[in-house]
Amino acid sequence: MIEVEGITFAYTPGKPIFEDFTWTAGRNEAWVILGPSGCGKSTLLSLLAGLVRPQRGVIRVDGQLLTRPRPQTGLIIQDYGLLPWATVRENVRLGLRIRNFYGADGIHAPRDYQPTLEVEPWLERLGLLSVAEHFPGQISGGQRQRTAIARTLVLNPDILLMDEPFASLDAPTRDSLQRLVLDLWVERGLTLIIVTHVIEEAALLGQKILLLGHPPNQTAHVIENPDFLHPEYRDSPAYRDLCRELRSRLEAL
Amino acid sequence: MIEVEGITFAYTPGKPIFEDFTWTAGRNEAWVILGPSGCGKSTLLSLLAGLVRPQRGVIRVDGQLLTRPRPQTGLIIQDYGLLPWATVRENVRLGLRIRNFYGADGIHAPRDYQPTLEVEPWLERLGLLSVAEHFPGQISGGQRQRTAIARTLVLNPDILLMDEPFASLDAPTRDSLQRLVLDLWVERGLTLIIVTHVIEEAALLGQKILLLGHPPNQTAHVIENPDFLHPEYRDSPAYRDLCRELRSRLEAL
Amino acid sequence: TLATPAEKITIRVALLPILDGLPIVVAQQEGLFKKYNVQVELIPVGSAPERDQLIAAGQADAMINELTSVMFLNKETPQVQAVRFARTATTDQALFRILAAKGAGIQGVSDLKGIAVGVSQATVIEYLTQRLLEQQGFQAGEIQMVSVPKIPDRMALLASGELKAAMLPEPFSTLAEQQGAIPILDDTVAPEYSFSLISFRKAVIDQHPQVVKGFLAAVEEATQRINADPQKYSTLMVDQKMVPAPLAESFRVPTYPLKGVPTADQFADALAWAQSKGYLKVDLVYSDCVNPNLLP
Amino acid sequence: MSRRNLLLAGLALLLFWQGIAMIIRQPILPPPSRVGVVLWEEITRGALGVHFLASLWRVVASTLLAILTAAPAGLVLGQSKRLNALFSPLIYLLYPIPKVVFVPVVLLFLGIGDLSKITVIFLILFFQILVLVRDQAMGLRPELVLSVRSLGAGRLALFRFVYLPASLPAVLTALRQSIGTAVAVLYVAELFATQKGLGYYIYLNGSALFNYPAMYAGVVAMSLLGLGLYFLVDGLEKRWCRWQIVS
Amino acid sequence: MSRRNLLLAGLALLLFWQGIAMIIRQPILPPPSRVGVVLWEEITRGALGVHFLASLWRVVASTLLAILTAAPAGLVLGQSKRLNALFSPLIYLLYPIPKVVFVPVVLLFLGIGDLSKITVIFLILFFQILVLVRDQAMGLRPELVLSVRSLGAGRLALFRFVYLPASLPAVLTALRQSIGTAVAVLYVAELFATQKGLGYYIYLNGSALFNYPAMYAGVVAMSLLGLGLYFLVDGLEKRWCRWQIVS
Ligand SMILES: Nc1ncnc2c1ncn2[C@@H]1O[C@H](COP(=O)(O)OP(=O)(O)OP(=O)(O)O)[C@@H](O)[C@H]1O
Ligand SMILES: Nc1ncnc2c1ncn2[C@@H]1O[C@H](COP(=O)(O)OP(=O)(O)OP(=O)(O)O)[C@@H](O)[C@H]1O
Ligand SMILES: [Mg+2]
Ligand SMILES: [Mg+2]
Repeated sequence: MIEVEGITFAYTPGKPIFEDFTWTAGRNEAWVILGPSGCGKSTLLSLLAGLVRPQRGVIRVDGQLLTRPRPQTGLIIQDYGLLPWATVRENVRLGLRIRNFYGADGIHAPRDYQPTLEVEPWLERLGLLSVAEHFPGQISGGQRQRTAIARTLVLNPDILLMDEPFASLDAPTRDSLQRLVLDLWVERGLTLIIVTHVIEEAALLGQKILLLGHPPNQTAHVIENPDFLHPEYRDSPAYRDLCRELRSRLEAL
Repeated sequence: MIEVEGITFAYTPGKPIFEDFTWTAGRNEAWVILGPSGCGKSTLLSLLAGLVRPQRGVIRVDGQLLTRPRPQTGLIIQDYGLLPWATVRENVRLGLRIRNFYGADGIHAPRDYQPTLEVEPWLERLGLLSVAEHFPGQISGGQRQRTAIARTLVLNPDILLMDEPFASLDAPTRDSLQRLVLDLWVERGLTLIIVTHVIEEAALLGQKILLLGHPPNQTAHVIENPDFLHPEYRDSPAYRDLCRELRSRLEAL
Repeated sequence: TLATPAEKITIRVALLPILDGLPIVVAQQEGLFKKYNVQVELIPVGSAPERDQLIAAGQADAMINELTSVMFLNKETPQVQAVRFARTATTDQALFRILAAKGAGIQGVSDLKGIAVGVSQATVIEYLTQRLLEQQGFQAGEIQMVSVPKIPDRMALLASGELKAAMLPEPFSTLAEQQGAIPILDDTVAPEYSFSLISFRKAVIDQHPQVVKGFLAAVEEATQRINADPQKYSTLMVDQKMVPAPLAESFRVPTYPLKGVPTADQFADALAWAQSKGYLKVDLVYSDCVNPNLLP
Repeated sequence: MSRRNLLLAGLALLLFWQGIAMIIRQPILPPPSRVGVVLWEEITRGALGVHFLASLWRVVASTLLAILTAAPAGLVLGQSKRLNALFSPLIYLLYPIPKVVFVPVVLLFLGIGDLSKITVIFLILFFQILVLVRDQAMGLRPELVLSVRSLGAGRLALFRFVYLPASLPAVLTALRQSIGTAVAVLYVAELFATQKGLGYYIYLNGSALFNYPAMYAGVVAMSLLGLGLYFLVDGLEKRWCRWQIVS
Repeated sequence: MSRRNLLLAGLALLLFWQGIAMIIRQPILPPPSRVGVVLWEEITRGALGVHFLASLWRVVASTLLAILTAAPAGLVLGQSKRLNALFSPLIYLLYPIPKVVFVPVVLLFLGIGDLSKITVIFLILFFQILVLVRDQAMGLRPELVLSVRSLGAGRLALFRFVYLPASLPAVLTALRQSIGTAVAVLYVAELFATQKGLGYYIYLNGSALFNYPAMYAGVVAMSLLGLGLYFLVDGLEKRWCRWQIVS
């Protein structure tokens, strides 16, 4: 359960991105955030991840005030943030090494955390085994993106914040990763918040869709999409209608 | 006219990305390159831009051997390569300043180049005026991508190489930029080579589609798409068929 | 005799802020150099290495140094020649003194046996330490020395007791004594070993002997003036920063030696010492290093 | 660097100094209060101001000279693997030599004036800056270079538009280091053929006159000289490296 | 650094040296051939080897000490704007003070053994490394820090997993600079209460005995000492900064 209560946030004084903005995401919901470029999507994820603090208002996760990154929240940022001096495998291991470094203290790692450095299954699942020893400077854009995804997934998060996680992936890979994320969502009861630009993707991944507009964002426009998991949804008129609606609302902004 | 003749290229010895690869793109054609992540699309663009040299074989542009970047070729790389110490406006001006620096010597700038630093129209056209004084570290992903596009377009290239240029843009912006690029293509007789992952985009932008597979790439698989500019193409069965074909060919790789 | 130099040259003297230079400064200030028709420029230097660098680079023509230094400079070809004493120890006026640290338990000379004395290696200080201790009946193995070339370092080490004993030149030995160190032995017991010299580059002597003569005549007169009324020059001595500040009030202007150069015996002894130490592997000729012919 | 912090740092230093002085109780480390009195006297009645100005000029001249030669050289070496491979053995052979031993040679060629002092400081700074700027330029992200080359930049334009601005922070770091080193080196360079300069002043008072309070007044003046120049560099950084501060 | 280039550099230096020596024709700059002969004699028959080892130990000890203290301190300051604001005035006040004037004070506390010599070199290196590493750590891309914080890293883990490896190249640069400086500083640090070390050797032969060929033999030995250490650092770089070399 994520509660955003009346937050105001601005990078430069006087031009707030969010102004008295309130929004709630329930536990185990799958959200998609959609909006024009520069509207504040990445900013919202940073706020939810606890990386930046709102100037006013509060954010609560599971009832607790968010003041610093929670160990169980996974975030994939837009430009990946891979360590240039570490290989793909080391990058994927990074989160685990940080947890091992602190031990299961409940602040930096969940209380029930079992130390491990096992990442091979994830490398395999994301097709990274062949470049596991490469440095970020030596792999393709899609490989970087998958490294960033793997790095977050190994940590077994209960909230997953993803900033355009599939933007650089080819269609089949993208499909399979979308399926992977949805599977995890179902299996593990994740709360999923995905930023995307692709309307079709929004319709396929979002149980609920949060629409942001040009800053300052003052109200949360939410569109429900209850059937999104239905096996034939992709070919249904409901899907096409939703896509059309999203497109027209975006164009209207 | 771009001629790729029997090139072999490998980053690490023994694992070539291209092997005896031959392919030709005619003047004023619009190409899309499609292929799985890590197949060598970005590499091919670097080769065409003259930034890396093949170990074997040659690349000719307009009959001339390509040994160094041509001033009339515009390239937008996957992670933008914006100068972190320059504002958006300065970044967009960069190419012009380089040309002014050398003067119209035919090597670094076209012979008929007229010195200028005028970039405002492009900033406006790409919606960057409001962030023109920001540094790359202070703008959103989509704004960065648009800065990279603007930086290349101000140079008025005759060959435009774009590596997933619209990946981080919201749907309406993406549509309008796609239209912009196609307009330029028609008006100025550009040769257009666009890498994309989105099958629908490939079908809408590609007069011809080059399909790359897992390395080593030995033959160029080309799919023709002659009707792509037709106004109602997006709703035609031909479009849907092409998308389906592309999807299945990608999945078969 | 008034010298009349053939050509006009300016003698550049590299001058350390030490007492030995007072006659030269007086000669300059009181117009004696002009009187003897020589032009002199005083170039201040901070320490002996800088002085020697200026000489080596030909940027200075004359200096105040020691016999060992002259010998080392002339080891291959004669470069400099000593032309006059600058200062000498006498039976009642010390130039150098061995002091013991407060609380080191050294009361007299005999306690120095086996104690490492802080010296500046390969200089008159080491030579003198050796000769003085030998003269007091020390055997070879009983004389120990440790190299601390800079005077402030030596003083600090002595004050802290890190060094149990050190050889210091005047007026620094007086200063150390003021700060609690105990004087043990000084060169009044054997003044023949202890002197400093005015030296010229040999090239200058060869080309302009008359100028050098004029220079020395002026120094001679200055020396006489100082010796006649030392206290008249005490303010000059302090102004010229030749004595440590804490001694500015109390220190007396010393008596300066009249014209003279080291004897062949003095030279031979210093040479023998340098050779015995391995500092010099060649033989040197007295007349190459000391030139007595320019004195007034 | 706020005024408050500067004051705090100054106070802390004075306290520390006082503490040490009280522990060792020796003339070689007088307490700050005595030094303060002497400092004031030497400024108002003595010639400390003249010494300060002489040193300032030498430090500024040699630092500028060193930056203006070593930074471009470092950029060129950092840019070209070939040149670097060729020159780095030379650098590595020359850097560790104490430049002080070359003083006589410098004197031979340049005489005893200010030029030779500036040259000595310059020689010491040159290699330090060179190595720093070179290493920084070598660490540049290759995609930046590629993207700018694709805009038509050759070696020269890359130098001007990428390597130069990318190395500005390193150059400023080099400048900071150089100021520290240059001021400290005064102590060596101002020992010959001059009666002006803080190096000379400190040496004279410390090593010849044993006037320790005056010597420490000189040390304080040196420290202030460095501090003033640091303020200047921080000002330059605020101007030139706005992107690093903002983002 | 290939052997060929090293040879080339050595040869070029020798030629240059010979040229200068032939121009000035003065004992203060003997030609390389003479120095070579003396060098060989001093190594085989004299004690140059002992001096070399004594200096090597001092340089290595003080450099290690300086790196191990200054690099972490620099990292911490580079990481925390607050701490940096607090401490930089202190650094800027202390850096420009010539550490040589503290020799007597150091001697008081640490005696005349190796420790005081190592401390003097250490004091000189400390600030140089501190400023470099701090500036480098400050320049880190903020998105890297954010992304790693989102993986659960607090201050300590950020330090360990981001700032430390990100600063390794800077630390290596600092190491290179330090070697150069440390070797050069031997000339000052080995002047008191020792009869071993290249600094002592050069001073004795150059400033007391005027045995210039032997002095230059010492200078050459110093240069070689530095060179050897540089090889070590380049080796470390190949190991630790593989990513900078590969990509
Ligand atoms: N500098 C490099 N060194 C070694 N291997 C590299 C380097 N750059 C890329 N590669 C490898 O070459 C292959 C092709 O890379 P390229 O960037 O061209 O892929 P791509 O088709 O653009 O993929 P994507 O769609 O993910 O961007 C990848 O497998 C990658 O790991
Ligand atoms: N560090 C910063 N300083 C100042 N302004 C910033 C900073 N970061 C972002 N902005 C501005 O804040 C706004 C929101 O940025 P944000 O990155 O959240 O957009 P976004 O919705 O993620 O856009 P995109 O889809 O293009 O990634 C943008 O207009 C951007 O210019
Ligand atoms: Mg974003
Ligand atoms: Mg790519």
